[in-house]
Amino acid sequence: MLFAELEMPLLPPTASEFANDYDWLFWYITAVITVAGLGVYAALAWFSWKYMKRPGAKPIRLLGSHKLELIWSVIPLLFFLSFYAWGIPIFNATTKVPEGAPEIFVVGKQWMWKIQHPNGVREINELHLPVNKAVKITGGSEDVIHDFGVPAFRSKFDVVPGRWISTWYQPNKVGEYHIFCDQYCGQGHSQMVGKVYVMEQADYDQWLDGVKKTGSDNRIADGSPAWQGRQLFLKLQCITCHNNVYDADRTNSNTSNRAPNLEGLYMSKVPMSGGSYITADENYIRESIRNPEAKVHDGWKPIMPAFPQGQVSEFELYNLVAYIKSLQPGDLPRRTDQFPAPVGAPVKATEGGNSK
Amino acid sequence: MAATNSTHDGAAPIVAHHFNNILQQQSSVRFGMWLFLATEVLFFGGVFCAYTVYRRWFPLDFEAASTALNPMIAGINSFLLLTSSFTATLAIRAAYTGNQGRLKAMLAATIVLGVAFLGFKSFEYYQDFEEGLVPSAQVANPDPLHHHARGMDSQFAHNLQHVLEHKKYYKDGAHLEDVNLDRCRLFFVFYYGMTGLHVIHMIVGIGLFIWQYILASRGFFVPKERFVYVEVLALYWHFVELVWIFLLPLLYMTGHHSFSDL
Amino acid sequence: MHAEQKPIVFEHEHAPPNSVGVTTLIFVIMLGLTCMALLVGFSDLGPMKIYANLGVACVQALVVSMFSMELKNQDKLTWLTAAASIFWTAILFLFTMTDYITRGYAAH
Amino acid sequence: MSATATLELDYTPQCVPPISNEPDPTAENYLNHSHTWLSWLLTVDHKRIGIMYLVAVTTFFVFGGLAAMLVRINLLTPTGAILELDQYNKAFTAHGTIMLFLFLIPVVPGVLGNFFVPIMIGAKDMAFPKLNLASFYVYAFGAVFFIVALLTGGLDTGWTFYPPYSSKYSHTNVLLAGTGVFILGFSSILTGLNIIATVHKMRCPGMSWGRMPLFVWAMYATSVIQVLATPVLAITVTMLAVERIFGVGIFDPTLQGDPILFQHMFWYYSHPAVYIMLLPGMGVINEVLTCFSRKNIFGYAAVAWSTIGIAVVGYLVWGHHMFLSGQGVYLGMLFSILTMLVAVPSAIKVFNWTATLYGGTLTFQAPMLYALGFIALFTIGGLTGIYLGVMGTDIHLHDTYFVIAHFHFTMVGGMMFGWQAGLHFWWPKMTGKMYSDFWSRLAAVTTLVGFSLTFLPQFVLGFSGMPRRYPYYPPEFQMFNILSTAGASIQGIGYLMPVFYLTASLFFGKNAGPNPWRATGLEWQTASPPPMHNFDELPHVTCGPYEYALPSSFQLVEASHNPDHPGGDHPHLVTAGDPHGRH
Ligand code: HEA
Ligand code: HEA
Ligand code: HEC
Ligand code: CUA
Ligand SMILES: [Cu+2]
Repeated sequence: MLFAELEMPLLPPTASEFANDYDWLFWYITAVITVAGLGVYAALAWFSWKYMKRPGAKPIRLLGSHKLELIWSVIPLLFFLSFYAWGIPIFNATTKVPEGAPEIFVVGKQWMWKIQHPNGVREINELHLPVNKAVKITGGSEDVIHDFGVPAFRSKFDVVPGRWISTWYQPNKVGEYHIFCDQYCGQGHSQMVGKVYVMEQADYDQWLDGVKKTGSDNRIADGSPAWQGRQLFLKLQCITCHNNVYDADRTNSNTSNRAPNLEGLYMSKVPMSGGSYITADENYIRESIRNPEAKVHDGWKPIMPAFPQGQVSEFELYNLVAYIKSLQPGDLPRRTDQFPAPVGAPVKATEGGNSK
Repeated sequence: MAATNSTHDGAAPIVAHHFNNILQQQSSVRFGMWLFLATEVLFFGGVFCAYTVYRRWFPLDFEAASTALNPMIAGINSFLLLTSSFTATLAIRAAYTGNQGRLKAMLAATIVLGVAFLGFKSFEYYQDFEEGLVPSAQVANPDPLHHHARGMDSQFAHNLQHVLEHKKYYKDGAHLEDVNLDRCRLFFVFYYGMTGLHVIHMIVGIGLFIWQYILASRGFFVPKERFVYVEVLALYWHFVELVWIFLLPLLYMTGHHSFSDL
Repeated sequence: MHAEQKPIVFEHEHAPPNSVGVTTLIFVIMLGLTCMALLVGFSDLGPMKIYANLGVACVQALVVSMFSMELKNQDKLTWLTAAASIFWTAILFLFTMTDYITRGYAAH
Repeated sequence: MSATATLELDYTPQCVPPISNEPDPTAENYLNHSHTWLSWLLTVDHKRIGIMYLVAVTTFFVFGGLAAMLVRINLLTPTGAILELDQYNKAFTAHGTIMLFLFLIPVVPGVLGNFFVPIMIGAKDMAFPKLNLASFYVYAFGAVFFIVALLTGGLDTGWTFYPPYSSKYSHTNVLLAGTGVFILGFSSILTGLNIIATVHKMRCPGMSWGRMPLFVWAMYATSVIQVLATPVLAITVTMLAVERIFGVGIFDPTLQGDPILFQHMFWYYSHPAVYIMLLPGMGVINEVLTCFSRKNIFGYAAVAWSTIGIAVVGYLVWGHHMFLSGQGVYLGMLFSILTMLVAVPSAIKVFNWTATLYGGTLTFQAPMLYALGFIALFTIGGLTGIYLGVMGTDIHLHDTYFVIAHFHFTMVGGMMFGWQAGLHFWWPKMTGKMYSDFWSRLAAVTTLVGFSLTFLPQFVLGFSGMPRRYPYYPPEFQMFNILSTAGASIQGIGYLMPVFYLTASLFFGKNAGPNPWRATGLEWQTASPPPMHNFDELPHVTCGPYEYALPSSFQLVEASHNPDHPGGDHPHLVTAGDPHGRH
């Protein structure tokens, strides 16, 4: 009964290159401290036996030895520093995402994981990955702090509301692995778990075909975050301000009358009102949509409305950012382009726009 | 043992049973107060640290919100507190030289000045409430497409805007539009929180001064050795002043003020 | 009593509290500094204002702690206490602010 | 190196037969000089206050332990054996908060610190006796808030109170508990303040820093942490409460706040606080080890300074709890390397303790067994802390059972064993009675076995990835959880036994006499239980605290007693040098 399933492996599975690197460090530390610990134990045991009170025994008056003390503070320190020195590259490896790794977006929400693939496929509490391909994982939260942990990849990072944090993995072993939420997040914390399925490329493609049936047509780009972001960009009427209608008053030709043209924005240096510059990375663009007043592009009035969570979910936000990131000069739809009428958007939404 | 161990009125001994002499007792009492003030530094340090984080993140918003405060009252209060510190120090001297009349007068003056500070402070709070500068939790505007999403239609925002217009905030070339409501709200949280903590410390201090005044009337300080109790209370009072010295620039003077507003 | 067995010495008198004259002098100085604080507070120095403000405040704080609180007359222990409180507050500020300043950078 | 030192302590080295075990039964002491309830409740005697703390913390330990048993029993099956999800969350939160705020932080400072620091430095009382009583009542008051919070709906935030969960999402008594934490914090501050002032101002003649027992050093360092760190916790929970009550966004990202700021300020207190929870235990170990091996401590100065080192450097490492929280990576590196530094003083202590045994004459009564248990278990606890302090390895281990095992090894294996060692060591002094040798040794061994069985499997669980605060877990983790629960039950018995034999000793125990262990500390030179003002005359110290191993030529000669001139005509002994070469 109870013990029927008690098949407990002593060690967690390793399913990525990083997990192996990690384990080397882990076992190195283990080896050193085992030796050190056993040394202490042996000395304790030996002294306890040897100097146990015996008739006629007299203790010696020994006050200490600076030399010994120096030895046993410097040697441990050197070992500790070696752990540290090895630990830094291991940690930094998790922040150094390989070029071109496709990005998977993970949203934590009490109490589930919502996951979106680069092609727009979404899953809940499951993550399918092809083997031997590096993927970037970016996480955001809709409520409290969570933590997306996959022990088999020795990977873990907090998913904090209000910002995005990224890491990456390259699975190297086909199999099924746990996803745990590792940051306490309330009642269902222990049920905020899932599975990573690492598959052979062929199986993965097959799986993808299976879930993609719902897509509108067969183009791979369809349903990609950027594609969905474009829809949103039109639907949410961003285009009414961020467009290519040039303003005669403005000397800068590459801009509309109301708001900065967003083409080529990603990773460019943006002047802030106040005089500083900021690099327009994902978190900047994200913040510009959630809280436009946070950092205001110099020379523009901060008239852009904020889009809080009720308006634009964390996923939609991600997709908008993906779209903006993809914009190269000339990519913005023209303001006069046909665009779908915003679903349920109040008429006043275009207030001050072309209806005027 | 050392020191006289009898009091004027024959009540409790000057040197408590567990001390060997008066100097040990005095220096323990003094040290105890300094240690307590060290904890107070850390206590205020915590909230100052949080303030600094956000001040650095949102300088414009904090400046705008601060502009809405009343620097006049703060200035008057600075002088009141400064003077009360002065009288508190004189009280130590009076106790040390055994001048009971002067001691009582100085304690009373400190109390009066402290209460006056609180009076102005309450008036200021009252004004703030009247102007509606109370950070409220409600985001009045859930629909950003419809309205301006920075929630400028919320009561707090209206009030803030109103006050700032009144203060001719715009004339400095600043725009209320540059300002984020949530951050102004954050400023006001710190404003009420920090001044509130300071006020609580003032009230405690005034209570202790009143107590010492009563003790003084009963002749407790006739043995001059007991001046040290006045001294440590004055130490505490100086610390309260120290806190105010930093609240003034961080909360009130951070905004845009000019003499012509007065 | 043996020379090397000195107990903690409580024989020396502590310096007497500030005289009326000194106290008044401190008061006048502080009045001046407060006027200066207000002057700075009411002028337009742009982004430098906060530093000017805090600069004046620090001078005031120095006067209060050194002279009003008579830190200058206290023993080493009191200095240590005061220094410890400043030092530990500085730790809190330093490390916390380091986070906010460097958070944007990823290590490579 | 051949200075002359006088040895005046009326202690009994090896070679001298123990002092009579029959104290004068009519002698007045702190226990029997008055008997009314009020004489206890309004006492300003540090010894009675210590006893009141003893009663209070023991009660809370039982509650905290029962909550731990709920947690452990629930983890017997992968889907929660007895509790609902939210009940489990309340159970582990109750366990963590009670154990830390109501038990472990006050336990040694409140009981042993209060009782023994003044005696060990030859003072008649704490510097501020009324404040001392006040801090006990502040503690009791804070505890009331806590108990009310836990009984009326509980608390489910974990002891770490992270927002935005605690500020916006939890429906439990965060405010009440937060108020409790705030108040308890002040009790802790006041106790610390009192001890610091006492150590600085109340030492008896001759009690130089270099002659202070290391327990006093440890209590001093602990108090420094309490005084300088706790206020930050107080202000932090205040801000949390403001956020929760008024719905403003100090730590709420949707209102422009930053949740990580809370973590910084919380750990600014809570990392140093783990040393509040450890240093007193380490202090006890010095006293016990030297006494039961009849040796000087190996390297007094190193042990004393490492205590201070831990207290100071302990402030610089708080971010190692936040490696994965999204704090700046460079800041993480800084915290990581500072964490490596803070481990060194602990290493020095472990090695110096071990070396203290060398060449001694060891006996293994209960206090010694607990002390050896401390060293063994703390070594594991500390060394596993290193994995967590290394940024690279923390990635996988953060918030798993590895962390749980780490801190139980340090807090239970360390401090709890240190507390037990101290309690058993000083029990005869506090009560005047000796407890059963057999049962106390059995209890020590039972606790050690139960403890290891409870927490060693958790390392395996943690490395395998089992997250903490999980009532449900994948079935493959079950076996180790069962082992752990089994161990916890044995451990529970180990804690239960002292309750019986110590209580029994009060009624049936032999009179212990003033110095049953023939120890050297000042506290052993006065009667058991100590008289009202600790000493009949002002003690006068002339040598270091651990002179157990003086050659037999140092036999004490009967001293002619001259109460008017305590330093006077006591026997002079020539030693190899002043043991610690300083005053
Ligand atoms: C008494 C309490 C106590 C003590 C003393 C310690 C001591 C240490 N702790 Fe621990 N810790 C906690 C209580 C404690 N901790 C608690 C309660 C938590 C969890 C909080 C929570 O999230 O709820 C925690 C969590 C915790 C973390 C965060 C883990 C995470 O959440 O990811 C880290 C990370 O660095 C850490 C590190 C350390 C280190 C490096 C020490 C060092 O001080 C240890 C130093 C000691 C030694 C190193 C042993 C002796 C040395 C030797 C014998 C030398 C050996 C020689 C060689 C190796 C050559 N601890
Ligand atoms: C002083 C600190 C202290 C102490 C002594 C203990 C003692 C114990 N702890 Fe504690 N623990 C913490 C501090 C402490 N813990 C903290 C801070 C946390 C983190 C909380 C959080 O995440 O917020 C934690 C979390 C924690 C967890 C993780 C919960 C989770 O994350 O899901 C577990 C699980 O096994 C656990 C188990 C135990 C056990 C079995 C004991 C045993 O040692 C207890 C033994 C004691 C008794 C059993 C009671 C006394 C005996 C009797 C009354 C006799 C009758 C009983 C029997 C015969 C069984 N603790
Ligand atoms: C009412 C007009 C308006 C609308 C609608 C609008 N914006 Fe903006 N946006 C602006 C203005 C003006 C700025 C420049 C000032 C600033 O940085 O806040 C801006 C700035 C930005 C920036 C930062 C670019 C930079 O150069 O700093 C991004 C990204 C952005 N908007 C995205 C969006 C998206 C996505 C939408 C729709 C969901 C949107 N905007 C809708 C007016 C608008
Ligand atoms: Cu989500 Cu824990
Ligand atoms: Cu820590």
